Amino acid sequence: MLLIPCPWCGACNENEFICGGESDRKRPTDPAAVDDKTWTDYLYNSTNHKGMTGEWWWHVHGCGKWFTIRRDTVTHCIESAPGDQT
Amino acid sequence: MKRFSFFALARNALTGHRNWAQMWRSPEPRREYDAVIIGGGGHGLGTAYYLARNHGMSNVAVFEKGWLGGGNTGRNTMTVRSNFLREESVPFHEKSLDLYQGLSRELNFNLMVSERGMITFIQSSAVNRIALQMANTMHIYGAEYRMIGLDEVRRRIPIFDPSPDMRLPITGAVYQPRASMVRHDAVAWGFARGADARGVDIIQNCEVTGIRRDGGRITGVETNRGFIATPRVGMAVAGHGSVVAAMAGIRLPIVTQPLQAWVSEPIKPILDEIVVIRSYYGTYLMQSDKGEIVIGQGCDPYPSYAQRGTFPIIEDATTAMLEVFPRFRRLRLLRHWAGMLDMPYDGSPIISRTDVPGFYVDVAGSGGFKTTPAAAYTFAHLIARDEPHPLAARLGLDRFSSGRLVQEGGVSANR
Amino acid sequence: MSGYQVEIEPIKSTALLCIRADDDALPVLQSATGMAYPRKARTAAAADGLTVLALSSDEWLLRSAAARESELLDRLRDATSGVHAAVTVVSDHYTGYRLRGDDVLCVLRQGVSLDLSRMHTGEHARLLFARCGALLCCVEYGRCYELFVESSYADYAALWLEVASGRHAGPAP
Amino acid sequence: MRRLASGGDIDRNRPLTFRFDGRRYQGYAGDTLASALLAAGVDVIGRSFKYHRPRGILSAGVEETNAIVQVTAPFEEPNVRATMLPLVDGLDARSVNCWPGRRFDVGALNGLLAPLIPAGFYYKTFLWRRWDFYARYIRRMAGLGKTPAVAEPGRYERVHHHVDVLIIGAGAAGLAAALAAARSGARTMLLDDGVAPGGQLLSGGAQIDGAGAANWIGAVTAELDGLDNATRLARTVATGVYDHNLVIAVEEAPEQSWVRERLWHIRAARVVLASGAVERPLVFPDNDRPGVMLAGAATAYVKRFAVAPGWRAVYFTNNASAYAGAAALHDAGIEVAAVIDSRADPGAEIELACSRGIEVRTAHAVVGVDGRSRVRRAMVAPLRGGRPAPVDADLLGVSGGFNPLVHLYSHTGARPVYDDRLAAFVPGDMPPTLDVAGAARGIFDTAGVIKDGFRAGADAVHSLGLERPEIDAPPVDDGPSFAIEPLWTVKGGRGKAFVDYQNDVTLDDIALAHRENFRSIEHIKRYTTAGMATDQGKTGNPNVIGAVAELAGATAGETGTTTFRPPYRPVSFGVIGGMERGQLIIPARTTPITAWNKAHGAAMNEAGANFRRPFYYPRPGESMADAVRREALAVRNGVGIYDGTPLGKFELHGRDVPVLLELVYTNRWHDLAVGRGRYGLMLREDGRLLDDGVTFRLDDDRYLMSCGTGAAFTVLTHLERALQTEWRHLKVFVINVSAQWANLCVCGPRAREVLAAVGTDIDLSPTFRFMDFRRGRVAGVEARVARVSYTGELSFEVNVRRRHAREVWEALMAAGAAWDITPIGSETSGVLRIEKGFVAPGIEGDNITNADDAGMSWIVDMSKKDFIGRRSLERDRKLGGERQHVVGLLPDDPAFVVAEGSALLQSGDHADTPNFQGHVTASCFSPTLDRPIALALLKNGHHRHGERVVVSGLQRTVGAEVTRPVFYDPTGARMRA
Repeated sequence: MLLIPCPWCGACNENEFICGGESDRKRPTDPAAVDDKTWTDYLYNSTNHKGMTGEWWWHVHGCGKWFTIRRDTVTHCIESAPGDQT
Repeated sequence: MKRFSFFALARNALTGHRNWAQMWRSPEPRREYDAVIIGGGGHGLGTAYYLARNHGMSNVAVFEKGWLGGGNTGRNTMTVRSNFLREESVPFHEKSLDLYQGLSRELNFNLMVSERGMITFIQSSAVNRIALQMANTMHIYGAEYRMIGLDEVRRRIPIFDPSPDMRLPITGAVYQPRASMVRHDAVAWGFARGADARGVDIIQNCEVTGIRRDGGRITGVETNRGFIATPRVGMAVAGHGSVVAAMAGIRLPIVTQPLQAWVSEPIKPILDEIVVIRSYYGTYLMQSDKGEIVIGQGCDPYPSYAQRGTFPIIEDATTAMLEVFPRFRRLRLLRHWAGMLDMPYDGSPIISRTDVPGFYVDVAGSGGFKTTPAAAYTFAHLIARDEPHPLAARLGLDRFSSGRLVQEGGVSANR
Repeated sequence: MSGYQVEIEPIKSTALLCIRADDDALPVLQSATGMAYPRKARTAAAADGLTVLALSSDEWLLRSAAARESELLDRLRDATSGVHAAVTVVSDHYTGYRLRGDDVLCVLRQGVSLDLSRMHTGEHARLLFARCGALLCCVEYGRCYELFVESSYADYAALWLEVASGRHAGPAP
Repeated sequence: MRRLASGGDIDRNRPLTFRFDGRRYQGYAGDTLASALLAAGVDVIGRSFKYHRPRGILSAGVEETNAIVQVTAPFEEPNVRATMLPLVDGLDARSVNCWPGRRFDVGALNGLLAPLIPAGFYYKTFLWRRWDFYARYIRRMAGLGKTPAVAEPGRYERVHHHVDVLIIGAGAAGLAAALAAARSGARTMLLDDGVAPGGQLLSGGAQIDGAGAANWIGAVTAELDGLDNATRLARTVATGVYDHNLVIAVEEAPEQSWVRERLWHIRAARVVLASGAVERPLVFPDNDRPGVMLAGAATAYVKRFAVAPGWRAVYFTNNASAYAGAAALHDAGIEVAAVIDSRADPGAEIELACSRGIEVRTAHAVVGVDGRSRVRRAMVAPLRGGRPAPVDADLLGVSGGFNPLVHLYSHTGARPVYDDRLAAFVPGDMPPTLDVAGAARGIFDTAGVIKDGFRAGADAVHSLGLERPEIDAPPVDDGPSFAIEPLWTVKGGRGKAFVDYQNDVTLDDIALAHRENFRSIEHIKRYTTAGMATDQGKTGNPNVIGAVAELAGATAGETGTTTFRPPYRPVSFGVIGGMERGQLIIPARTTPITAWNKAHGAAMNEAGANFRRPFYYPRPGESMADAVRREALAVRNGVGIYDGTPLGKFELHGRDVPVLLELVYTNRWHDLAVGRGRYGLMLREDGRLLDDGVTFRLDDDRYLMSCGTGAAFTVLTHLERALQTEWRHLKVFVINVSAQWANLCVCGPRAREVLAAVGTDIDLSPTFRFMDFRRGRVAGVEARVARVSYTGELSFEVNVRRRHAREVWEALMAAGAAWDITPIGSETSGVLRIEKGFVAPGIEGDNITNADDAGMSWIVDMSKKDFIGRRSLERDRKLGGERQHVVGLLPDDPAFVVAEGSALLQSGDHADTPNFQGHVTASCFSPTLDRPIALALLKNGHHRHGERVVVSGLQRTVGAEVTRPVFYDPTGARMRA
């Protein structure tokens, strides 16, 4: 049961949040300008990194904010990543 | 390969079982193979077996970084079924069921394929509609999947005792008679023994650390036991698909998610069917031949390579189980663990060539164990002939660029 | 009598206004409301019958007597027409319960994973309560709490509290 | 009788009667079922799993493998360890896995078959026929206890708890650690699975502070109970350590009478694991006979329960600890014939035996045991080999060393390491927030354990930034220090040497597995099933590892352990399931009209997002079809009413709302006037349908978006993800007001008259156009009325505040009586939807349909530079190819309603040749058109109108004509009236 460090509410149990996936997955600024191969990669593929990786989390039952943390997908050790807070 | 039988058992009993041969050799890896399979689980070992048996390729090696069957093959809930929604899925999973049923005889190794039947409860009109859609699609492909009433449910499951004020009352069920349970470790060992007997080198404690390419084509793999040259590499590494594919510069449409399972202490036989309480967190349970109630649910809600799960998943599924089987309240949880699923975007298996000639991928998806023989059969075909087997023609990576997904669930929900 | 020593009663009508504002709009709102808004998690501010709870970095809940609802709404909406702020009545969106008694924490700890011993009198938090979202307010530590859930979950929350209090449960064998 | 005249922590004034296998016995309060059975001279408790050999009591604690019973009163429960079951009056228990009884068991025939059933035999046979033919019999032999005949009614609880320091195990180390932590003021919790604290101290001989251990235990627990920052729980087992130090523990006897068991989720800043160690048996032929007992357990029965496990004991050990046991039994008046020590020259501990005239044979081993259902003689021979000599005894105390309980330490992913000096696996690297103290770390002398406990407690609080308490460890005089020379297997002798008692795994099985090239310890475990029984190998696993190491010529450390899988000890499903039964398993969300619906006989059904909604309102004698026909015709010809409150409602505030709407919807939104609404289609980024709904512009910068009940949360996620992760510059606030407003929809040609009759100041004339909304009063309350239609008829959605909903609903029903206003259920509105061909993203969407497939290209404005789903739609259009499109179906048979889910085949095809063309998504008998109609997904459907297809259902196959997916009022004139 992860303890997610929400920037506003503090550390709360994982079932108060929804995991929003990899934070290094950037939507192309102008999708119309990208070729199908790039768009297909953005749409379906994942880095799916084994180790420390950036993730979006949404504190849906708390402050309602989306924020990113850096979590090790093997040990589940979490470092909250400043900067991408909203 | 000395054949197993009751007589072989009796013969060896006379000599105190000292003369049994090795199940498989532990050879030193050769420097060069016609094909190398990365991953010594059911899929990898099965692929090697079928390469040798169907395609005459015996100069093949299986590299397993740990011990045979130590990945998801040793961590699943032993269920084999073919109730799926899409026309591309049903024939493929039916083939798996067919192969399983003959596999003990073919491998001369008892996989304990037990045809228990699977009962999925109907608890809402939405579930009823999807069950009908599945039943009809499967009917077209000759797979039986029929609706049954509560009386037949009670007859088949005597311990069925739903609480009177269930939040989602059970109004009936849909039943697949052919769904079976298979002893999971035996699948890996049976294929390993069969492949080894046909000349395949099975190398444990041999981790692939790199894939070497020359002008785009595969030339070999780097391992902790040196460089091995090969023109063809087949990847079947459940849970580490992204990690190994990245060695060949390839990104895959998968996310690694934990799938937990757990067992009760062993009790006398009380449950024959495989039961699915779909509307209560997708909980499913069955009783193994050893007497343990085996239980599982959906994936943990975030990516992880930790091979251990989060406890609320077990709490929710236990609450669900006790709503239908309250007599299990005083049974005890004996052991729980987690496998790692390479969950594809659309939830269906990926058996495919890639942009790198000579590099093929078999990503099992959510139901790796149930597809083991069919995936191995078709993956061997693909590796040997460099063109997909008809049954797996629509399960390639090209389905993502063409938008022809085989939508059986997967991560698409939260994108 | 089996069960924990706790009384559970619905909170009758009270006015609740959801207030959202970015940093530029905040001063406008504070002057229109006539008080400083709290900026730290779990903290609240109160003045002449109004209470403002900080729910997020840009979200507050204004609570007052039911009668003052429309006057407050109009006043705050007019004040913030030029800035990026939102004021909306949510008095009916939430249903509240007051829990009082020596064993109130024995009931709450079954549904709240927050560290209740670190939530002091006057503090509040939005959190997961049993299987739905809720706002929990500590009126008096260890003795009296208020719990607000979305009204569609009101019946569920009432039943959950009833069962958690062990009221009608017979003694274990 | 084996009850000693004095001593033991039992209450001789409270005798308790109990039954075992039907016979009555007597014990005392403070006994366990095991101690009481021993006192009553019961030797055989049950039969082993495979060979059905008679088995007695091996241990005095959680590691028990043999004394497994089925309890039938006061509650029914299978697989109970007799060593952990406190005796209660009226307890009734039965032996397991034997028939007709434990003394004479038919299953013992398996013993004769033994040569034919080595480890893994079942993989090599049963190949002639299908496995199910054999499984019918084999499954009956599996399993120990039986499922209780009746569901146990008890009430369970799950709670959350937070502490600074959690100490697991209240033995010497745990008590010391708790004292150190609590004295620093930290919030401290001490758990122990025993009835009383003390652990090994209770049966050890150590003197603390010049007195027996009990005084020190009493002093420490008294001080802890006096501090309000310390809590202590007895009979509570910590079963697992999970992410970020969440510890799951089960309290098996809570003080509240109405709580059967309580499951604790304990979030601890620091965990100190002081779980101690369990003694390991030795592996020699026939080492499973009743009367073979762990040396420490024999001492425990003497000291804690005043029971003599036997009257003439022999000890067989490879370490120093057994001598103290021999001395304890001797001093209690039990004859100790000899101590057989496999070591050549034991240390000072030998004095304990010699001073009491107990014969010690060094460099010797027990190579066999005589006696089937009770030890009668131990056969002793020099370790190097030689003729065995008998030693008469009815008790054989064995000690092969100690296994530190590193389970919870291993759950964190840390790996235990092998310690040569202790011949045991001890914790290796320590995770940052979990420490291990005492015997669990391989410290076996009492003084050392207490010191290590204080150290761990002080370290824990220090790492939390608190002051280290100054603690002076009490003076302890302990027995001789621990020393061991590992003896993994005793060679020679004919009998079966067991490494796993409960699963009947012998040394020969391990050798067979190794011979067949199962070399990994994980393979050995799975092929032989060693360590997979209900004790999970607590006593046996290290012996397996030792045996494998010897075969492979490697060290135990190199062989390594198998993964430790939670729970540490099995716990009931009842407590894991908690109190959430019946209605609590999933919230039942309601509206103010739900109660009215139930009161008026509505048949309820599960709608989206956990709402319960009326399916239809059957009048007496009406079938569903009758009721739906009546309700549908009422809406088409008169007036109907339904409760649309569960719809999702979000207020969007801010100047950038139109920009957001143009990003999430496929059409234009900049030109929407205040007071107007617009229908919109929302896509996922992969172009599939997400949801559709209407958004109104309430004010300049205030909009109200409504969406499908089932999709509400998905839409909220979609909006918040877009605003907070992608387009973070947009000035938009989203406020959920779903439950603030009730939505009562009056629909049908007479809707206007009903609204007028109920009383409203809103002008209902046609100037109130389709997709307008107006504010005013309805039935005396403030309301917003919108002209939105889901049924295809003229309809007014009356939005009033939730508190007025019931009152306005009843007013509308009263006012509408003149026009026979009819409440309609979701089955009926489903029929009306099909008649209009309104696509439902959750049904026709089927996760594969994009906007074009759904025939909604009319609402897609590709001239917009970007919106979510646009790029994927563009790709789908470019790729073209065969896609499934939404079509209408007119089945040939006017009386047969095709089943939803039926497959569509090329007409002219025989039904069974797999040429899958699509499937029926929604189907009904249309009362308005008086014929069956359906919506379906069909390959290339847009271009096949007028064609015929075969609808292959499970019951029947019929032909049907493909049409446009709208059967009624295609231009929408009625809803725009």
